[in-house]
Amino acid sequence: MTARNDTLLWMYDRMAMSRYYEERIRDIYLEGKTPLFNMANGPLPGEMHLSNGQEPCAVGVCAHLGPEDFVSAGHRPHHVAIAKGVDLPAMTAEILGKSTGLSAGQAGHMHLFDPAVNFTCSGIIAQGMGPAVGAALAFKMRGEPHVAVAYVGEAAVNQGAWHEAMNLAAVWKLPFVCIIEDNAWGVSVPKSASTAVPRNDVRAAGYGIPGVFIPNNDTLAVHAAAGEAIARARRGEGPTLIEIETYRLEGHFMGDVEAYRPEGEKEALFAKDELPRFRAMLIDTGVADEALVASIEGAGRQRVDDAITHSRNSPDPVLAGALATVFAESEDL
Amino acid sequence: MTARNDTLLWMYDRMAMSRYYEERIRDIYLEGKTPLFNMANGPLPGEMHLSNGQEPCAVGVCAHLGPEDFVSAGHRPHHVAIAKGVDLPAMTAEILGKSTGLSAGQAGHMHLFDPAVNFTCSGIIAQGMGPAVGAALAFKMRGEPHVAVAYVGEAAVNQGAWHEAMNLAAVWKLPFVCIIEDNAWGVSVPKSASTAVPRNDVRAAGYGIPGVFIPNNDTLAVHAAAGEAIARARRGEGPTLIEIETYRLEGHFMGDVEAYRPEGEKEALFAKDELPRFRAMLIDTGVADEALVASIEGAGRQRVDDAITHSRNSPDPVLAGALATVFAESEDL
Amino acid sequence: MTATSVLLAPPKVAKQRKISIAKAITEATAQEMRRDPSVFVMGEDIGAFNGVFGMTTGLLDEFGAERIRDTPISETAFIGAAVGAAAVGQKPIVELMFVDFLGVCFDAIYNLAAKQSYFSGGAVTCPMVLTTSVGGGYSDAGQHSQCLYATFAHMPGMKVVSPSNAYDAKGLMVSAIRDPNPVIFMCHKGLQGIGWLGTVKRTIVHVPEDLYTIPIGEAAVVRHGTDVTLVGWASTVHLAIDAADALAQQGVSAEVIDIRSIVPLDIDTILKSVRRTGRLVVIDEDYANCGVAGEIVARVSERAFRDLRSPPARIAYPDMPPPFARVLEQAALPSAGKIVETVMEIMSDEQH
Amino acid sequence: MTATSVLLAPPKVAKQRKISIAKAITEATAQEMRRDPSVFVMGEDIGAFNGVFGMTTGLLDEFGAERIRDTPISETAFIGAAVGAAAVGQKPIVELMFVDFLGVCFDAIYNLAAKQSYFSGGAVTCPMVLTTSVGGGYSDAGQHSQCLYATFAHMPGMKVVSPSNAYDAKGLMVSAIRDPNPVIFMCHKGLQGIGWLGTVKRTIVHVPEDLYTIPIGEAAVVRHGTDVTLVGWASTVHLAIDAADALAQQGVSAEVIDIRSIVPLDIDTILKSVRRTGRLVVIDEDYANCGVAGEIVARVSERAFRDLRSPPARIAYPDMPPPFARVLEQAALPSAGKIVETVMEIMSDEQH
Ligand SMILES: Cc1ncc(C[n+]2csc(CCOP(=O)(O)OP(=O)(O)O)c2C)c(N)n1
Ligand SMILES: Cc1ncc(C[n+]2csc(CCOP(=O)(O)OP(=O)(O)O)c2C)c(N)n1
Ligand SMILES: [Mg+2]
Ligand SMILES: [Mg+2]
Repeated sequence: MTARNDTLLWMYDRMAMSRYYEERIRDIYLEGKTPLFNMANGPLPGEMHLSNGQEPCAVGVCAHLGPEDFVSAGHRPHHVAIAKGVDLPAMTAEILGKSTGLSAGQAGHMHLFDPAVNFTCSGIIAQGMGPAVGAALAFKMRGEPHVAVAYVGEAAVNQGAWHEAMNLAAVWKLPFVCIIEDNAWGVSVPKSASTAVPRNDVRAAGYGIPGVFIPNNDTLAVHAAAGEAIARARRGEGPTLIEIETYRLEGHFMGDVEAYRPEGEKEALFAKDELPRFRAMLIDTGVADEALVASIEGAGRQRVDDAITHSRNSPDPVLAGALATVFAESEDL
Repeated sequence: MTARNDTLLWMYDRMAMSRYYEERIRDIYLEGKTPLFNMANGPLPGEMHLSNGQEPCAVGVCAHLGPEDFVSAGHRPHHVAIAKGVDLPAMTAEILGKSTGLSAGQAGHMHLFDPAVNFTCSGIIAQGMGPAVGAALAFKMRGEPHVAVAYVGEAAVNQGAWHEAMNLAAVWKLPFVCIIEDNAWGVSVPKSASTAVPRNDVRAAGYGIPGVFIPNNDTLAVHAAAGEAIARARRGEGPTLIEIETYRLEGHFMGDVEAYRPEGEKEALFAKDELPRFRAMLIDTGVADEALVASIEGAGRQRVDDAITHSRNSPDPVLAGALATVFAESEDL
Repeated sequence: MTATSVLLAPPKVAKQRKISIAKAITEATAQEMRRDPSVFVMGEDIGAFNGVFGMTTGLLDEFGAERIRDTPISETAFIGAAVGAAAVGQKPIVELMFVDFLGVCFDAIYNLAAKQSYFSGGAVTCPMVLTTSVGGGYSDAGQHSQCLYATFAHMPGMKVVSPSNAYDAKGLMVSAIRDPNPVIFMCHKGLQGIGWLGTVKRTIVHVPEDLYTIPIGEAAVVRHGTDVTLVGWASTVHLAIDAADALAQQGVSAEVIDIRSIVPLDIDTILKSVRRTGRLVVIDEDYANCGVAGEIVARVSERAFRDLRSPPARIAYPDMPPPFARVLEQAALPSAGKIVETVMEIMSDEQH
Repeated sequence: MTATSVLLAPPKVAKQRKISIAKAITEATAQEMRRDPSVFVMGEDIGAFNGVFGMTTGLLDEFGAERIRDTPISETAFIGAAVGAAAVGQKPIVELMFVDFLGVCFDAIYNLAAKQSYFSGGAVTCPMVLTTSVGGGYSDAGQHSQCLYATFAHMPGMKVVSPSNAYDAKGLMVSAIRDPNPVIFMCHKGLQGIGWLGTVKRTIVHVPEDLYTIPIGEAAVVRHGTDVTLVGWASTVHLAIDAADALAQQGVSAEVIDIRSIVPLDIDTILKSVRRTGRLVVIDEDYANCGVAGEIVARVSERAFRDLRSPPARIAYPDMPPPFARVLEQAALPSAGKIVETVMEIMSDEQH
């Protein structure tokens, strides 16, 4: 499946916006955290997992999805949320803990829920798998043409939940796609130390489904493979597993000094960064000229800046509101 | 690896003893449970999972193991316990809930622990995997030549614990063997409805280890494959997965009326029963004559009968004793 | 308003339709499935096997394998799947065969199901029912006899119910299915009325064929009394009734409350009773430490301290795994005898 | 015999060697590993990363990757493996990075580790330590800020400790490693003294270099007082001390008890104190419902009922997932202010 020009531009738009988003979040995160780094301080406390470098995994897949299609992400969800079309101001306000957030600041950056585009999250490794498989089941039972996609990291594949959900999706032939973002590291543990096989696509054989490996963080290859997998799922032919070799350009979380990385690795990753590569490709192949690309970038930045301003200006939430949503109101039975 | 004659006789001894054991247990279990079946009644209350038909899986593997080698079994453990050499009177007294039992009747038939032969059990599906892998780890760390074997049913393979433990054993190259007893059913659910692939040996590829499938409940084939796997493990070359097609000749538990079985299936299984087949083979090939086989059978029956008599005559346990073992006594620090 | 249990006031109908808890739950499920196409059932052996605890008898025939789904032994996956299905509008009923197995799937329950509404600020609900079987008494040993009520109750975001009779079971099941929140529906095996176990006769009561609901979070008075309040649920309600009978012989008038819902807990009904009787004994088949009985004792002590005439008391499972041997298990379980003893003890304490 | 906390009576030594809880635990682990070759550590990011909570800093260099083992994200497998390794004579220390993750591996903990001794009639022990991090206060939201003390305490067969200062941390860790039972070692992140979070200064105390033990199951008096007994552990001990300071200003003398061990619980030390003060307030950062605080309130109400002058009280986490937004989380957490308020409230209750 070759991407059309508007798709290529859309993918670049979301990749660039996502990258800028993470840069702004990083800056806000660092506010108030110096000189002595303390995660509890500043306008954006807590853990923060940035997705810089992994944008191809998000846009190459989400380019094929509509708002009804279901996506579950994990602890590193921003790029996927942006590609899936999660409401940007509400997402940002959530990340900043404001009352205008997706859940009024109750949930934070690892728990972004946006029912308008069927997006969910869990901070527990691999626990987005079950819900995505369940959404796929619902679609199949209702005869709807939608698909469900779960994003996990390469290290999450060794979690029992992953295996159970893969088997369930396969034995029930559900419209489900599992995207494995292989950024080579689970925090400080390299894939070779955590995973008995070099590539997780071989594990697809254990479920009798297609397995695909995409090297080199290649947006177009992701787009093509995801297109096939999603079309297959919509045709009722069951799940696919796609592992994407991608690059984590930041620490595992903000504050990670990455002493575990071999020397030079980080620089090599930046040299292979897909964002400028993809930008150059757009121009080289005549899909866009410099001005169009710049205007896309500008518009994306504006959206991000607006979302952040909106969030900064939003009021704090109050405890009574949070307490009121622990249980959903039971309607009259 | 061809089995020596004494091994063949030992395997027959244990298979025949195990079969007779289960028959006696079944009879005792049924005492006091008629006319209205109530699991709570009789001298042997609670759930009871018999292993009739699955003896080849036990003896073909345990023939290669010594007392130091570790075995974990599940909810259907009698045949494996007998093949591993668990103390028969103590095991029987445990199953009958007597003070002379392995744990003084505290644990029951799903929780047989015999440290003298490194045998353990868990009634939670696939949860024997972790402990076996841990024992294998201990052996490796200490430079000991022992191996650890975990028994699971074919349905247990879809449990997360199974996957995690397989990967862990493989990535750490531990002396571990996973035996999957494929009796085609997980209670009432056929393998085809629970498992996305027809045979679990293909799942070995997901861990980069050898996977073997043994059709037809064939004791000699089990013996050969297990011999190779265990030798490989002892050589430090890592784990193996062996799936054995076997037959469950009783209901899932006592009281199961097996309405879910297709008509004629049960009769077909009995026709393929390995026990008489193996017996005939011993005689046909001249390994033993009728008299020798009969004397083996007789001796086994005697051991079983003695164990049962011993257990029946043993006193009941008391609560204070049970309470005293919830925590092990802390020695002086 | 405190409700009255059907155990205290059986309905006056000409034709009694007495059924077991298992049948009542199955009936509630079938009727709701007919009404609402988004309701479906998932779990191990719930199809051809009818559920190990008889929760789905006959449903496969009526609704087919799409809506009565046998699952692999993959509790994390299928309970997680229920959460996702619920997020997009289905109403799954999922069965965790024995509560003792929660350890292989608890994250899907307390970190996914129970927090979906909260994490989404109420935008995404989780209308699912998790049915599970609890309790011992039939020698099923340490991994198949636990109650673990408190393990669920400790975690916010899920409702927890446990019926003592078929009438309550049906009404609570209908409420649970219609509730937008995850409801943990805990069935005591000794009350269920299934083919392979006996049941307490008193659980088998008249159950109207028509659909009705019992509000989750409302306790019921099972017996009126003036001297002591006995609080129980599921199995322990029946022990309390037996104890109340025995106590009456000794001139002690015991009030018995069936809380029915563990979360939310109708503490007001308990407080009102204790304010009258001045004495409290809570009976719990779950482990004592950090259990529901302790929670009730604590809440009453905090809120009705000056109304208590004797120290509040509880009878719970000792902090040990359920023993296999019948003699051991029976000694460990709460019993009517232990209740009588405890009541006598706290009443005698007042003399000192 | 009631012990005295180092927080009340700092040792009189010439050269103070003040270190954090994280360092104290690491030191205990290293010293035991030198002494006993069967001790080893497994967990996620405990090698090159030194443990996310600094529990293993430097140990990889000294002991190598065989004994300081980074694991895959497979908690069920590696905790289960610890049980098996312990069964054959090793002494594993396993780290569950955040306690919030217990849902993916709880079975290995409560059905395997905690029941190994019981199921084997004492023949097979389970000498393992499960270290884990608990607690919030730094906006790590609903799946990374829970305490879940009671979730462990409710299940029989494991010991549970949670230190409030570095001295206790080292002594308890040595005891935990040497204990033949599974010990859940719960470290509050806000006290740990790690690189990426602040800590309460009071946790950093003199820690002797030599090996020593603190008995598991012995509470310590942190402050003497006569009017009210404040009971806490880990983080809440420090809140109680702050509250006691504030109460002193208002003429109320508060006794503060650090239980240190949640299981076994040294209820005698608490009872002895309450019998003197007549008042009890328990402070718990874990969810209120069926929590440890409720358990302590219940036990004291049952056993020292006539000694209580006011209703016993507890301050716990509201029954809601930990909120992310700082304002919400801070409002939900227990605090010295809430303690003072509660003490004043129960004391004023006596007037009525
Ligand atoms: C069950 C569970 N165990 C451990 C963690 C802690 N943790 C958070 S992210 C992470 C590493 C995940 O690695 P990977 O899946 O490769 O995703 P990446 O961070 O590389 O994007 C770990 C161990 C968790 N959140 N949940
Ligand atoms: C985690 C868990 N889920 C469910 C069960 C209930 N259960 C006990 S045995 C069994 C079927 C197991 O099938 P299989 O693994 O094939 O073994 P078999 O009974 O055929 O020997 C089930 C579902 C359990 N014990 N543990
Ligand atoms: Mg990764
Ligand atoms: Mg089977």
